[in-house]
Amino acid sequence: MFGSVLIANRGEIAVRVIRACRLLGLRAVAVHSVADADSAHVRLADTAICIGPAPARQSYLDQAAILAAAEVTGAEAIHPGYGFLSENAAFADRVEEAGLTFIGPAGATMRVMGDKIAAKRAMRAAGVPCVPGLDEGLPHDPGRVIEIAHDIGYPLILKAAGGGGGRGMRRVDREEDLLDALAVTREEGRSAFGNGEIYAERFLTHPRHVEIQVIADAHGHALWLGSRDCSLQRRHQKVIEEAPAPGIEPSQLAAVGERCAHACRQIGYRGVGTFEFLYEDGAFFFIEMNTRLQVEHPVTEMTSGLDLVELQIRVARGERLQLRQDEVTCRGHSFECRLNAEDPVTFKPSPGLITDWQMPGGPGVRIDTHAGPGYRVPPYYDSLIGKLIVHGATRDDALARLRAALDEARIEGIATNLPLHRRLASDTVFCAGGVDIHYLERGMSGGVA
Amino acid sequence: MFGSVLIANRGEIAVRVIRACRLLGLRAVAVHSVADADSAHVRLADTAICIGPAPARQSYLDQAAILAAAEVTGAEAIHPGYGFLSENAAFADRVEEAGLTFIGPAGATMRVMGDKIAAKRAMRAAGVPCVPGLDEGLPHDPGRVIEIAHDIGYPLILKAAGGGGGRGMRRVDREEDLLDALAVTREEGRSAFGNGEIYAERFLTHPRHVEIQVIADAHGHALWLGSRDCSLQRRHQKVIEEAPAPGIEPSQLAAVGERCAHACRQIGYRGVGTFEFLYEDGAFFFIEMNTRLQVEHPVTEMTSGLDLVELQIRVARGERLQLRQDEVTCRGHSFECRLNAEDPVTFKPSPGLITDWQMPGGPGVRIDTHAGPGYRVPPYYDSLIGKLIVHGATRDDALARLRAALDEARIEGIATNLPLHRRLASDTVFCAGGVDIHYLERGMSGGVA
Amino acid sequence: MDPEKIKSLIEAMAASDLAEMEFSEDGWSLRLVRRHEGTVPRQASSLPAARGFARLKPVPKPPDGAAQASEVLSPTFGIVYLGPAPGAPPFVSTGDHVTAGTTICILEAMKVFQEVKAGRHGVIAAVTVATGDEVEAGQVLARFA
Amino acid sequence: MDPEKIKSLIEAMAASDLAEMEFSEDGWSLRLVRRHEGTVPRQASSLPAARGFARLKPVPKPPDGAAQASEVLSPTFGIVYLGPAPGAPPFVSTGDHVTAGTTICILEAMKVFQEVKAGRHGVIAAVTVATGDEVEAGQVLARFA
Repeated sequence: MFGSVLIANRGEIAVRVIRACRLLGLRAVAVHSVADADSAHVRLADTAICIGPAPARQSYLDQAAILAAAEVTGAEAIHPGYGFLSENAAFADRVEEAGLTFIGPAGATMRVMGDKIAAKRAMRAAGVPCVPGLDEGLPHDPGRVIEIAHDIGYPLILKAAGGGGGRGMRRVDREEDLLDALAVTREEGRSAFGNGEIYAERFLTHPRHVEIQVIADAHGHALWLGSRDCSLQRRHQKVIEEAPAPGIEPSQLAAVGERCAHACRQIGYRGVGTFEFLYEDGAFFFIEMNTRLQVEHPVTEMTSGLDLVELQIRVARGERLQLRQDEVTCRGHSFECRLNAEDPVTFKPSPGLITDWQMPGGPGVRIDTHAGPGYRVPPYYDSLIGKLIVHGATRDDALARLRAALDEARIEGIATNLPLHRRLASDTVFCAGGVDIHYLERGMSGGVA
Repeated sequence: MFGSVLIANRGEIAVRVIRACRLLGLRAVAVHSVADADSAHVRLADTAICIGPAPARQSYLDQAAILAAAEVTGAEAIHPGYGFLSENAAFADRVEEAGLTFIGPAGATMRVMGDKIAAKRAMRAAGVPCVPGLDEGLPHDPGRVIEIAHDIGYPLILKAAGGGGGRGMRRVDREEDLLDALAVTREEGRSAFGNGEIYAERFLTHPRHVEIQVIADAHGHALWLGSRDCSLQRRHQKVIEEAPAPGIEPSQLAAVGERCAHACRQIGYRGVGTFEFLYEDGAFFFIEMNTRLQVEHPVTEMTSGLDLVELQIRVARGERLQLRQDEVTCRGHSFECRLNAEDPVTFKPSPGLITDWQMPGGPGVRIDTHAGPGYRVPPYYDSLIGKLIVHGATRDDALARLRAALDEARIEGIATNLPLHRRLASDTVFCAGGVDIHYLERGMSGGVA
Repeated sequence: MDPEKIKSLIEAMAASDLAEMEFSEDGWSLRLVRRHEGTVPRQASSLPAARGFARLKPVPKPPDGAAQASEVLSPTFGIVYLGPAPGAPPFVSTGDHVTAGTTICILEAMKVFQEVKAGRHGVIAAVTVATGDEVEAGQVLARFA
Repeated sequence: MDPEKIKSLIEAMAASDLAEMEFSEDGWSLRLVRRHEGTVPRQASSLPAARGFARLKPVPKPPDGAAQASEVLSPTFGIVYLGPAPGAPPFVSTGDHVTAGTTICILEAMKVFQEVKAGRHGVIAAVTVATGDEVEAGQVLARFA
């Protein structure tokens, strides 16, 4: 069992992981780039070490530097956070080869889940509902491709097996466009991801993004910890998340949640993870599994009363989960707003000096951040500067708290998306619950976003 | 039903009440002294009005100025917070006479509860357990006084009926000291509180301070919302509070809680209130009722999931409590540390400029404060600059979170009692639970406090 | 203090589109703030700075009138790239003739790339930054001769 | 960077009673912080100021050596009372002879009252504050002739 953790990340998630280490009495080792020398995670850690210059590929993505930092600081485990190296199976393998604990699933598991076709096949085998379509690559025979597409039905979507995050995808509405679209997508997959394998799925026109949080220990015990709705997105980036997913029968969520926990047992999953689904016309369709902690994990913490990072570290230490599925409850409702350093209208990034920073407090309000007054948002990394999280007894109560909290928040010196969040929190359609993933980009109810 | 609330207070509680107003869509009117012109409650309110110079008796205690401020700003209700005018029955009457709503019980109720003998009599009539002793003033006949004292037993304590907060009390250990002590206490009561009535009670030697939170609407519905332990005190000032009171059977707490709710119905109580008890050798003894919101209300909010200020305002608006007693639950455990601008060893006040202010965040942490970096703590009012509140699944979990949160907190520029809180959060006797009210002043387990 | 005057101020505020109003007389002061309502976004920049809290100097905005400028200024805080790719020749060098619209450099902020173009024609006297430099909004990137 | 050197620094830190250590070489830097443990209180004042966060100037501490001072300085931030009660004559006036220990004024902070006494004998040339004034720590309250 390890007694120290190196956090291979920066920003709010590094702060979040250090807090969990502090809670568990583990020594926290921060790594940082030159640009982050004054950052909160450096200040809060027990040991901090600079691993390279500002650009991420020379610091937070430099596997050798991180392993060297672990060696010299005597860190016994590595927490990857999210982003950066968190879903890099080769890095997980190297960490374990170095005799350290990677706080996450085994590299082999990450490899399966990183291949969209393999993941879909595993999920179908575990009884997790998937989007109609073949769980293998399309053949080269054009006639066979047309037959398969006909069985799936139009509109359908072609996806490169190695793609993700909205890249390597093409929608096809009519049979006559199919073969050309396939050729282009195959070429894209080859050049962008080194993998020309393409699969086809039914294209959903107005789905919601609903996901299931899971956790599994190394002793075959797996639980699902609740649902989240993350449909408010812009360019595949989540903007506001909530738990539980509104307007879906708890019994239906429980049924799909149980399937996810079952899948974890089948694939020998270990750690926290998220099953992402599209939800349309009352049905769930698996899209992918994230084999790491999510940005939006706090909304599940607020409704379940569990500390996901604490549990994640405990299972990585080999502890058995003491929790039974029937002890996992959902109390009230929670929202999370991602606070980004960006223009609320043009979405242009806005790094720079924060001259005034006032966050709300009081009952039902939680702030996760590395920023504060006088913090200079560097231009090298993503624009997330904090998360404003609220909890209320009901969804309406949580929305009222969200509006009050956003009204109180003030950030000066840089542009942020606070005005967008204020607008969303008062948007009648969003407040009614259950908007689809295109809602924000369509411009909400009032006009252009 | 009022649509605007004037908050006749300052500091963190004014901020807390403004947040509840915002949540309920009520217009919040702040009043402030010249010294508080730049304070957070002024900034957060919809309307702010200066009511006088810095000293409290010329501003926050100036009833005429507050009523004038309500008139000119069109405020329809007045929230007194705690301290200042919050337990002033004459003020409550004046507010109602001006046609405004006083957010608290009727002046008549406050008068009964403000007289310790009358309060005790009312409690005994409602079946609330009281400290052994007469619920009427001691007679003037010395022989009768000696008889009564003999029946109560020694050590006993003489209390001026008009006293409170540790003043107007005198412990008597032996019969031969009784009459002299009575004469002195009677004189003190006359000169300090204008009331020479004295009563006698058994003196408890190692009691805990345990209290019951109640709420009652104007329609005869009253509930108890949980217990708190506030035994960690210094000079009758609470330092750390927790909910629920540890080591007491839930069934015993429920029995005394039910008695308190019953007493509220009997006396026609309206609003939030607290029944304070001494708890010794497994028995509860009523000491007094606070007819207002308490500083420590957040620990009850954290464990019950209820917003006490929201409920308080709702019942003041005449709404019926929708909650049933069996829906009031206690989840996990919560602690509150009062952050004071004072030397952690000498307790000397330390007003002045806060040059650095970093508060913890993340799961289970709540901060209620009006302070921040650059805030100048004025020398005119009390030393409370904020409250650090944590919630955990169990008492031990909450303690671990408390230690981690305190470790992360940093306040520079002024002295604060953070070091004392850190020491208490690691004190083995306090961590075991159930220390008595003398524990802190005796110097904790390690030596002098 | 005249209650009627203050009441009329509150009414005047309600009828206006003002965000904030302050008034003082005879030692009394009144401050009114209008909260944003419904879906009308309130621009953060239109808010008054907090009083009594730490305030630091904001970064100066670059001046307008680039057409007449003798310098090319950075429009934003970001990282400079003088050429289109590592190892590629720079967009411009000292002595180069440029016209309005010639790319001077690229600025990166949070993975978004933005070209900085010359605002007028002229001869480049000096490029005052290097690839990888962090530049402030308003900082000089290049000078005209 | 020499891993052995860094390891030995970490060990040296563990064996010492240092609260913080920083080391840098060849572009690497290492910062070690010891957290307080158990019941040992860590004085807030011994902590390093945060880096990268707003810092304001702390109030200057009054200098030592009051015995030689030509002024009486305020020991704390507080409110001045020149006399023992409203309307009562002041403790000292210009021209008064005082000795070490003579009360100059009372300072109030948060309902706690503290007498300020002369540190030496001498003649009061001026009392520089008035009842009700807010004074800073280190501010001059009175001057000796």
